[in-house]
Amino acid sequence: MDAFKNWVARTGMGSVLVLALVIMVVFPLTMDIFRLNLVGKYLTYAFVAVGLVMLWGYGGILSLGQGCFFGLGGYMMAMFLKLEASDPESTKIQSTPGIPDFMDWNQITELPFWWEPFNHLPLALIAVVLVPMVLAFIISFAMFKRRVGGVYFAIITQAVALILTVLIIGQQGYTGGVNGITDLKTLLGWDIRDDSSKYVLYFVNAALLIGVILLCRWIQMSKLGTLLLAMRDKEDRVRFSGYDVAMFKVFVFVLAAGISAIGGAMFTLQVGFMSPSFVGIVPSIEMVIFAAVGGRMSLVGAVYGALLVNAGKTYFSESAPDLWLFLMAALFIGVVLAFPNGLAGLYESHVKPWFSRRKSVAKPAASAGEPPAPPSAPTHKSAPPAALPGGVQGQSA
Amino acid sequence: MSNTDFVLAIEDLTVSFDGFKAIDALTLYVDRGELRVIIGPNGAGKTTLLDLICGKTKASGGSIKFKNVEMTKLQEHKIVRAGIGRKFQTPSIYENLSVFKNLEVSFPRGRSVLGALGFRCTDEVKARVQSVADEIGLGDALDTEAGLLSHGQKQWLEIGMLLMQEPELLMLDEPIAGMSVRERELTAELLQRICKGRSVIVIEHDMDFVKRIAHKVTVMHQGKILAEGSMDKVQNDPKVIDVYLGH
Amino acid sequence: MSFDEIYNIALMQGFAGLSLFSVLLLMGLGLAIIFGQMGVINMAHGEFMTIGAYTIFMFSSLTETYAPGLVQAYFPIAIVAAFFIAFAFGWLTEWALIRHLYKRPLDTLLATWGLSLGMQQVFRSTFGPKEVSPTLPEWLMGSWAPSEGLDIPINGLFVLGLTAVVTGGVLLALYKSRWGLRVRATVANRAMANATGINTKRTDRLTFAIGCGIAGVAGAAFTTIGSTGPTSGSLYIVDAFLVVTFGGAASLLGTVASAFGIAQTQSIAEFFLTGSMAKVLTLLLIVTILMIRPQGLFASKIRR
Amino acid sequence: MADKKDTIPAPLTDEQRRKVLLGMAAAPALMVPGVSFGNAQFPTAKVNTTKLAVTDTEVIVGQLHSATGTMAISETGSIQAEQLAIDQINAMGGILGRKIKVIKEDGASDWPTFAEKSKKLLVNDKVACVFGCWTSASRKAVLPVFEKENGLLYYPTFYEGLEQSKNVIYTGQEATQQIIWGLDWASKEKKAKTYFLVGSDYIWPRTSMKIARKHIESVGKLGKVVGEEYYPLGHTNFNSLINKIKVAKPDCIFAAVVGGSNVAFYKQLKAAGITGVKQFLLTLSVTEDEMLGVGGENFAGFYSSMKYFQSLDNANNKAFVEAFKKAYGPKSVIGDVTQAGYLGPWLWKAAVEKAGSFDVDKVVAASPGIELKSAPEGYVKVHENHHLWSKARIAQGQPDGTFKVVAESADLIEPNPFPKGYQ
Repeated sequence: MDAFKNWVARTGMGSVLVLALVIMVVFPLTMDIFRLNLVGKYLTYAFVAVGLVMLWGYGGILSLGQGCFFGLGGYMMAMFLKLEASDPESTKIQSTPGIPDFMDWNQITELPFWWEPFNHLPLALIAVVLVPMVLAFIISFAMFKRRVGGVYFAIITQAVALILTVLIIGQQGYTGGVNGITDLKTLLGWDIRDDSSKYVLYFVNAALLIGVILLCRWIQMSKLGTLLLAMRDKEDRVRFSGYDVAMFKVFVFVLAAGISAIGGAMFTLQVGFMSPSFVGIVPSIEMVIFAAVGGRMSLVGAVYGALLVNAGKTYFSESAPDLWLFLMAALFIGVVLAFPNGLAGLYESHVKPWFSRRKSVAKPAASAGEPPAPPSAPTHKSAPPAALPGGVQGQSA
Repeated sequence: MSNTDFVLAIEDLTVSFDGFKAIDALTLYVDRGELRVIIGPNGAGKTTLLDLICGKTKASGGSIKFKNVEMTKLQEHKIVRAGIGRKFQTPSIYENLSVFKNLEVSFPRGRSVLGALGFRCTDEVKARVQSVADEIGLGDALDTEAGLLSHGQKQWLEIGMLLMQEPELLMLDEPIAGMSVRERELTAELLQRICKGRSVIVIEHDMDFVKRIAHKVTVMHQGKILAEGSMDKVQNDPKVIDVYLGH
Repeated sequence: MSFDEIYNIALMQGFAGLSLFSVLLLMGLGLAIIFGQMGVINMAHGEFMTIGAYTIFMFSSLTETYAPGLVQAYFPIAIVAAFFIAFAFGWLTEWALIRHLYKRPLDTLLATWGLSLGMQQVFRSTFGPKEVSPTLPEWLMGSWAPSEGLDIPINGLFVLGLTAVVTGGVLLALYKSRWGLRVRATVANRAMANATGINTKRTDRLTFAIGCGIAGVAGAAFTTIGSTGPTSGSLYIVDAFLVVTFGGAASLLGTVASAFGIAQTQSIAEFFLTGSMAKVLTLLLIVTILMIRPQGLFASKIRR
Repeated sequence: MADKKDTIPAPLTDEQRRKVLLGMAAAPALMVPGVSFGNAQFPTAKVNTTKLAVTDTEVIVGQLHSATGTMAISETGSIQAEQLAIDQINAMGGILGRKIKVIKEDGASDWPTFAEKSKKLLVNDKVACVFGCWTSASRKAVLPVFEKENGLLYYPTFYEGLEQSKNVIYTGQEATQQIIWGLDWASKEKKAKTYFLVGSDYIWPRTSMKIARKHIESVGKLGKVVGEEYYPLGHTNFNSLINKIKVAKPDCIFAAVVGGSNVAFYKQLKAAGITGVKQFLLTLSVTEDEMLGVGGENFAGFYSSMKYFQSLDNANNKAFVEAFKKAYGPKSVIGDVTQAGYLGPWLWKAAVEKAGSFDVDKVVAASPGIELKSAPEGYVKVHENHHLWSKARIAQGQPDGTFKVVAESADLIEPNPFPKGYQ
């Protein structure tokens, strides 16, 4: 039992368990399917935020183009679903039945060859993860090998997001243009719009998210995780310890891209369409704020961040749409100025000490770190050397 | 040129920044097991020379051969893997990580991406970390966060991190800068211990310290070698005196 | 098509490139100062341009209401006012926000993005969500036709001239004035500059405010060629960053060269390709070149 | 119906007045005979068999537009017009004795938000119908939701066609209604033989230009297309395009540029010497709303093809304009889409009253054939395909930013969202 307790404390698994409990049990029990589906949608953004924790929090690389990968993953999934929805029977009013409606509107008379693989689910699923990762590899390999970093990398990823958006919108015969790929109905004959399927998809999504968090946690705890932190601190030292720093950055960028793509695919499945408005710069930056609000060093925090910001957006845009943008602005500024470690940082600096105080009163010999801690034990210093709100010193590993 | 017995053979090395020749047709040989100290006034090109050897700066011309393998075209991490370790002027350690982690990360295994993912901290690694930590006097401080160490301890830690890699050529840029007298003595002893079985290049200004450790001294000035030989010899070289006192 | 026509089209197309160049340069200039000299990523740059644009709108409305006779003359005054209003807001922004973030460029990016959202909503609440159209003086409209079939847009000439003046002014200020000296010293070595008695905090604030002021001038000038609305400024922001990055952030001349290169590429590509593909091509070219040469066109060489 | 007792006595006089008003409103579909006692005649259980948010005194509808974000520029007019129509209907006593209550949702110019909000309106709020959407993308995003939940959407924007849903009534023009008659007019009145097509790069301009090209080159045989160009949304520099136009020397520039680009396009055209005096230009995308940003002086002399202009000279329109300005200020303007938005609530009212029920299926079934003689644009009728029969009009921009109507189709033009021969 003690061994288990130690393992939980060491790996930060407690917070992951709490999160799993919240999204797999508490939400489904307390929400109707409409709200739950909304939460499911927010959780797909959480994938991007989790990827950003790895990329930005651990790797110190800020990408403003994560929407690209989220969108690509979503598009790959949407392409499969669209082909399934475009069987000759249901598209018989078109001049070329059997191809997606937007192709027909653009005088395309046969399916482009690169759409063909999306007739098969296994190929499509592979493409969901692979295509964004390959793109991420191409971008990042070229840049990191040449030591492009920091702000420049952020600006270039932004340009990439812009290029992809313009391309998708411009090539509407092949991509559905600005409307995106809409009216998706079934997955291998299974109606994804039913309430029952929405439940299933929600749980698949939640399970995938927990899986991704565990994977990332495992990576953080491996030597690679240590190296990422080391690189963020003293990149040259890592390089002159015999590591190919660029490849580690490429790895974490590709990893974040793959994770985002899974989120995108789950988004398509749960929401029923995909459009270029997720590929562009604005959604990409918004996704960064999810991670920032949750705490850029905390995987679990990123999920809460995504949930909180989106819930806030839904709530405030209903009750006070004008106020919403001000609130969003305040969120961006506040999280940077006052809480650089986001929710997780607040938890570490305020909630946790309070817990321990209560504990130590009740049970003087209580070991530290027993309440679920965000899984970022050794490194609760913010990336930048600037001042922190007090009390976030990391304990020894 | 043909192969040599030297561990490091630098010939005709040149680098220029915007026309300014920081290193000018420099030739330098370092023996196996030798502890070489490079001295010279500020701006002589000492640090640039180390940068060139470890690949941080790319040479404009000339050759650097390490164990008869050309290094000038290699990427930094390949040079390190070939067996060259380098300590920076200001202590360059991972302040957020514990001493143990600092040393563990420097262990020369699991250096590829997948290797790092699969790397396990075995008993062998732990034993090695412990022995190096003992060597640098941090054997009791393994769990301390590196940022909390004293300045001197940080310098030692960085040397320890290099020792973890078991380099055949170790380059130290001002290892005793900012150290107390006692720490300097300890460092001198450390250097004498670690130069067994490997070559060491040290850049240093402190002449007492140099005298104490150097096998051979090279004096650099304006990107060139001004004098080379034993400490006594270079100290009495009129050119050297001129450079150090003349302006 | 006759030779004359081809000649005229070539001239006008050349001017089109020149005019795009001046637009890119004018919007990049303020950013080049803020980003290039200070290393601050100001994502709200577009909104400072919008401040300039709305300044023109306010001036034109006021002039029309209270002094209709001066409609022909208000514009230059309004541009100067646009500079000072944007300057004042920039000063305020630096004091309230930017100065806390100098060591954290990526965080500045997020904070200023938040700022831009807030500013957009302020514009929307103040001026309404719809676009507005300031009344421009007659002399700024239409074209100058030196010969038959040759039309040179007057607003293009105006923007070109203004860009020349502003660029010259900035270069002069940066390399000849006390402020410029302080800025360059601060950029080179903040601690040293501080030690020699330069008030680096004040220099920062002034620099940021001047960058914002120039954004305001750009926004004001663009009312002659583009739209004025709450989100108008955001149309320019990505292009502006690319111009500055592509030029090599720390070099003003680089910004000039990069604006010229991008403008010519895009305007020639647009003439021969469709608009969307020209845009994609230009962006791809920039990104590729930046991948090969990450320091941009003009980079100062220093020992790393 | 015990709760009836509380509600009937007080509003009774209102009910009687409403009856009179209803008669005056000349809602032609109103076939309900005899004197009514409002809800007694239309008991909730009868008019609402599908659990919509309809009580004895109230019916809840949704309004789903972008109040924030980039599209707020365009959608504000629709929001205002729909609200105005609803207020007017309420002032006349409501529908089937029930006041309309609106739940406003903000789509925030973000398509998934539209989908999310439409679902909320239909599933949580159980609204009887929704007035909303502006862009095609937002409509495409909500369409599956409306079809799945069997909601009813009144969509006000002129759009590309190629769509016909049981759950949508399209109160704007589909592409052919806006394009074909206008091109024929250009060919006949302006003797245009060569056309240069230019649009923003997305589905509506592209589909519109496709139809235009087909009509110019094969169906209508008006002449030939000498150029076709698309620019990304938000593009602000059109000098190269203008030079291309100068090279091509078209008789007619046929334009569908939108948003911030629109303003830049006209300002730069004018600056390049292409003005209404020298060049014939016909656009599908400049209404009174866009004119605010473009500025009258930049558009003077150019022509716009719409079904409605604020300056239309008829009694319906005069009343409408007056009511609109009273509600939203004397400076407010009314564009084509704003008017189409205004039609939505009235068409719904007529259909509900014809069906005698709020049930979506019954209202949809009752909709084809509904006529609205009181429409500001004149007379409109709902087609079997859920689009409106309406007239086409061409107006010329004036320096003061208004439009002067110069031509009007003689008959109502049949909506044809899937035009044969134009695919």
